[in-house]
Amino acid sequence: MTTAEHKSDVDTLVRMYRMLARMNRSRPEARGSQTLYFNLLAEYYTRVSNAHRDGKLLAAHTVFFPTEILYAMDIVPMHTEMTTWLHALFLREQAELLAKGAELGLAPEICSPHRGVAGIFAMDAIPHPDVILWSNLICDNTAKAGELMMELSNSPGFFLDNPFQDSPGEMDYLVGELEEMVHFLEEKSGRKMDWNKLSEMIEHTDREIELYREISELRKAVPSPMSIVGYLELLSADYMFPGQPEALQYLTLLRDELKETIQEGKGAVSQERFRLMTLFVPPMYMISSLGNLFEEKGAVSVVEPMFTRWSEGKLDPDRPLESVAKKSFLIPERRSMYGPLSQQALQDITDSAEQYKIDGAIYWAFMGCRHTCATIKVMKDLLNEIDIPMLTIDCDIVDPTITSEEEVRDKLEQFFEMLEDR
Amino acid sequence: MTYSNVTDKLINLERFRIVNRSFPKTEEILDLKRQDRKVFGWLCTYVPEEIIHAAGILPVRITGYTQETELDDGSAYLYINNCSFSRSCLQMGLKGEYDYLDGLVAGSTCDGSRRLFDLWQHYLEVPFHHMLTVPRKYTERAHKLYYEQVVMLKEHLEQHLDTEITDEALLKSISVYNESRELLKKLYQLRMVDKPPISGAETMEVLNASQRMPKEQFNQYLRELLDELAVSGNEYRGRSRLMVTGSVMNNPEFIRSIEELGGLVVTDELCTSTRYWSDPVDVDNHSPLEAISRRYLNNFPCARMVPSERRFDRILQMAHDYKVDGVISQIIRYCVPYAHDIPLLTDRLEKAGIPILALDVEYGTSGSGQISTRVQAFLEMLETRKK
Amino acid sequence: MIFTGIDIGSRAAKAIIIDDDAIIGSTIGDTGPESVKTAHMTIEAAMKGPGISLDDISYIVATGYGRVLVPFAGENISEISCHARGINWYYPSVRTILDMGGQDCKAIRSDAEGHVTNFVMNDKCAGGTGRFLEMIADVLETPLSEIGELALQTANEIPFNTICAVFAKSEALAHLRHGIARSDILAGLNDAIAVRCLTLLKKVSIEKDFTITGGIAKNKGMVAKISEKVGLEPVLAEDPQLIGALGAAIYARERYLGKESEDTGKVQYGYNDATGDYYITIDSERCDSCGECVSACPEAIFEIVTEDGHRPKAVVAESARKRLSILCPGYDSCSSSFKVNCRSACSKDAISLSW
Amino acid sequence: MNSSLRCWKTVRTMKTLGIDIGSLNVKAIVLGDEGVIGTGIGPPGDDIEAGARSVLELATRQAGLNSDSLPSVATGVGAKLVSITPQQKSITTCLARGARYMFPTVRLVIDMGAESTTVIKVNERGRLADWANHDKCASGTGLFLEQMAKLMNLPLEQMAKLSLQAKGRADISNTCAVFAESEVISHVHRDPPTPMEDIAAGIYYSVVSRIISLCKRVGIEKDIVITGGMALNEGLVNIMEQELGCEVLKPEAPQTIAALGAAIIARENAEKGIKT
Repeated sequence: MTTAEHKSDVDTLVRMYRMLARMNRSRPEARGSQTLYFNLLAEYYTRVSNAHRDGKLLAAHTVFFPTEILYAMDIVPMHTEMTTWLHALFLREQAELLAKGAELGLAPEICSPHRGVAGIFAMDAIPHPDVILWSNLICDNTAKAGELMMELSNSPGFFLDNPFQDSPGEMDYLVGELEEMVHFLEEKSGRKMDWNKLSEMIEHTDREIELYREISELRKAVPSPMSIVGYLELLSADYMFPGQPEALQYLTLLRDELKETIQEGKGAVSQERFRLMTLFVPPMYMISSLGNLFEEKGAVSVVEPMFTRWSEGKLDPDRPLESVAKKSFLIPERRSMYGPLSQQALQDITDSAEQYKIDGAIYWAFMGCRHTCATIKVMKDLLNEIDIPMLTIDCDIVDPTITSEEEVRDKLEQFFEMLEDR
Repeated sequence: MTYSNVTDKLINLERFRIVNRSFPKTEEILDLKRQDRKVFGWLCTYVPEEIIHAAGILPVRITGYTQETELDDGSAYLYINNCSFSRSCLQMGLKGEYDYLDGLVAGSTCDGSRRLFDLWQHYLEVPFHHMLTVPRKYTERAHKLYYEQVVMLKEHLEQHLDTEITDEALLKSISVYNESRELLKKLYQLRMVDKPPISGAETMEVLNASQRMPKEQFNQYLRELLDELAVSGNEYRGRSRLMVTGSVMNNPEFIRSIEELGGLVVTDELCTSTRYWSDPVDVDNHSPLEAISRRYLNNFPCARMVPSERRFDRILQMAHDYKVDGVISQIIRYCVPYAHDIPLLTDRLEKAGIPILALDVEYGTSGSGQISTRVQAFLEMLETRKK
Repeated sequence: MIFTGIDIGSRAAKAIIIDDDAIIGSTIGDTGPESVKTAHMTIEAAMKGPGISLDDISYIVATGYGRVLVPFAGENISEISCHARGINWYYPSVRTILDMGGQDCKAIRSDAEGHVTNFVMNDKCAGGTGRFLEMIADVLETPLSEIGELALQTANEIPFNTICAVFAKSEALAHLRHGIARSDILAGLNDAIAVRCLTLLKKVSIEKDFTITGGIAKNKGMVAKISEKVGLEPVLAEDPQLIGALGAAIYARERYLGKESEDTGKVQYGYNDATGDYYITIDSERCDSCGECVSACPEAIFEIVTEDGHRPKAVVAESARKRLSILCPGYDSCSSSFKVNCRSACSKDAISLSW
Repeated sequence: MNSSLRCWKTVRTMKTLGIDIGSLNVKAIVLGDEGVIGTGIGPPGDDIEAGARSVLELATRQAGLNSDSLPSVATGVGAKLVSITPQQKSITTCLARGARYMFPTVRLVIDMGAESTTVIKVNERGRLADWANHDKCASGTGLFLEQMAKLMNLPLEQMAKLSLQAKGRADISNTCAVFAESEVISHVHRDPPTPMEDIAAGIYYSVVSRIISLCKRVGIEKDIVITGGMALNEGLVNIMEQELGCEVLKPEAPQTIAALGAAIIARENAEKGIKT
């Protein structure tokens, strides 16, 4: 492929999001925060697509990566998994991406987003990254994805080794790793780290975390004000532009909207009948039809312990690097997926079940995510103890060939019927 | 397998077979328990056995069924998408095969094994359980962290047993384990020659036993076995010399199925075999704990470590030393660390002119059915290459 | 001279009988639950045509799932090697083979001699195998032999989400319930399968010429789809399902007569089985027909022959060729127990033993 | 206490229809005050609507009624495709109700159809509490057993009996139903061949232990009721009981339980209708 061609792949994303934003403006009922979110993504991919033209370093990185550091160094981040998902979503190229991954010899048991990432690199469908950054947070897949990406794009790379538990020594280790990465990036980009800028971002990130907590609080309201679609937006805000003013803007706007909805006594769905706990994430490609089904059935996802419940703790702008390290210990995914299966993590499941008055839980069993699915039985047992049923749906978050939409709809309808029955 | 006058009655080999047949409930272990000695289970080669041994405890490695059996409990608890190794182990645990364990020690090596540890703890509470954070790098910083982790394990043990684990005790354990590594190395050197006196399947029996019985006793048996082999005049040879790589695998039947097709397995890159015995603990210029932590982090690496090049280089080196004609990579479904390496490893081996056969298997497979067809075709392919 | 290859597949049992370079008999039948019985029935059926009996056949090679349980076969060779060799007999130009059998699907690369240079096989999933199509065929209540044609009649094929045999079946049922045409369902399935095959092929990298062997190669609809995806017109044997058996037959002849290769006058006698190679090699260039070996060999397996147009040379006696495994203990053992033997006796150093 | 029982007293001469439109069979049940008064089973055929109609004719005729007047509920994969009734309930709910009606003590329903296996947890109030379908690439279905029996040229019952005599047990791969066949084939073609009874045992074990794994996901609790066409296969049920270590309850017409449940729900709805 020529540069022009595969620039266009990312440009398609930009066009798509601009279009979505435009459409929203013409729809009065559309959420302002969503429109903003679409614009933010459009800008994000504009930056990606123009990085080289603007003489900036383009860094491809795996999920849950401390991109604050990149933004502080004026390096353009490209979230590999997200980009692959969106690519698949909008350009309808799941099959091609995954087939490409298979040709490389990647077994179908490997997490599909990462097979897709390998595929998208092999297809050369995204702007060529100048550096590859990856980390073992969140799983073996992210830990192993990097070297293949380096080979395929033949770019230099840095592996950020994120310790498993949280002893003081491990915290020091992570800070040391971050220092080394900063040196690596300074060398590759020829730019020095701007520590003040980083402190500023830490300040933002800290406020963002506060906003996440506030939003989670607001969702306790009956009826609950936020839709399942909003949940996924919420996640990408931290995945893609943490510590950025626009993220702050987005979250603030979202929070105010939710407050408003609550004051008006409205809910995310016109008639709330089932308050659900979502465990892991539903398939990306189903999200809109899922929204419709939830509206139709009066179901709303009120809490996602694995993704939206941040651990207690504050960041300290005066110690930016330590704060970046600390953040990776605060994120919900660390407690629920990456770290050891702690009593704290389990307690949080039952706590949120009660605090949010949920009627049932849906566990999206993503076949590629082994350490998550290993907790299905444990969580089911916990929830059943407090008489809350849990539905498990085998699925794949990007590959529609694993579970057909029909199947999922079927299972959900049965589940709602069952909740009705109780 | 063609051989001239192989005396199948190697007494010491039989001793090892007996241990493996009755494991986990072997006579030795049950005896120890009767004398209320403690027995700990360990989960991965990044767990420093010497420390457990120095505390006067018998460390045994947790392994699963040596057949591809239905994993009803395993799948119900660990779900269907965790590797059949962890499911198989958990199922044995849930069925009470390991009910004698006084402790369980694991490392944060891969998602499968750490969740196995989590669920084992959650559903089968063991009196003592400890998880070491194992860094994925070899940097000085990583060594410092891993050293701290090893110290923490020691202190946790001391506090649990309310005794002190002295440097003397550690040095003693280290020498016992180093001797074992030395003897196993000798055994492997016998396999470098054109007509090795011992087959791959037999070697697997030895290595299984080495992780299931008191080391001192094992060393004695192995010493005697080496003497036996020296005079046995056994000679194995095959159509091709093979190396087995990939996920955890400890089923001699699998190796035998390859060797019955005429491929002689002369070495391997398995955490149950080569990666278990290679590299002694070097106590010359380190404190015992330091020496131990260095050995375990620097040992022949697992696919989890970064950069993988270090592992690839050692594989290529071995392929050269053992005059390997082809590599059989057996990867358990959902063994992500190894599955991810296939594209890179295949490339390295092809450059070195060594063909690789990538098999996707379930843990405990005896290599029947389609697998044997692939292996036979691979051997035929290697032959036509030779001519 | 007559040779036979027998291919006991997972679904179908095939046999081919060749006389020198001509196919004089062949058969295709079902594989029964008892391997040995199946083997006998198959060979009987194949021998009917030319009206011969087992004694007329010089040597038999077995392949396929049931290859180890063919009592009358001299040795067994994996179907992967046999398919490569078989198609080479028809089209030496073939480099890439897609073998679509009853239970598995293989992509094979081979060289000009029909030797396998690389291969991959479908992983632990039956999607896209003959068995899979059988299941679909009876879901659609259409005979297996007709689904190929049927698929070609598609007006607008419907995309299939899965090719997991178990779930594709229920999906097909669902489509049927929604009144979608059988042809469209089939076309959709074939497409899904073809994509999967393409991935297999790309793993071994595709090079011309390309062929499809095995039962499914008779399925026009599937073949059309695959060639569309691969972008190459496959060169097809007249009966692709027999290629495995043919390869085995060719191996049988080769093993029996010894491999004569023009460039070097080396002739190999012997066999190879699961335990290794057992070949006596005579270099006819060097051999001066002195006859030392004839007297030296304790089992007198050598003789001096003169083929018309050739000078006399030492060969392994016809009678001995089939019984070499019994007659010749191999150089190591022989030299230890006897002072002279063929190799040490040969002044021209024209005889060598592989064991 | 059970609402479906309550409505007996309040409602006189109430007759309802339950119809279960499966992928291989349509089943219909007519429920009267005294219990089941009509049963029909038949294939859906090419035209499901017509197939379903003819089956429910069977049932209603047996009950001595004409179908169109009856309050009814439809369930099963095909329920959405027929215009017989607007009332629809999912198969799991219907199974739970039907089993509860047959055996008030039921806590676990194992439904083994030809195509799929479902395990249903019923709470003490007789309501559906949880369920699990068989997962991806599962071989725990009746169809699988039939295919295997065909493969080995044995009648299903014969295969079951054989398996009970087995000394050893053949490994059957635990991944794919169809692929498992090739495992069986290679057992047959092995040298020496694996004994038939061992293969049979392997096959049954692979099916049964998979179903039990499903049960474990929702939690095993007595009494256990086994429904679906495969419940008629005694050999399978025996082995199930062996592996579960307890007796299981078998309704005499196990394949009609879902239809029965549907009929019961129809009755409840009708009753509610009367009340208001």
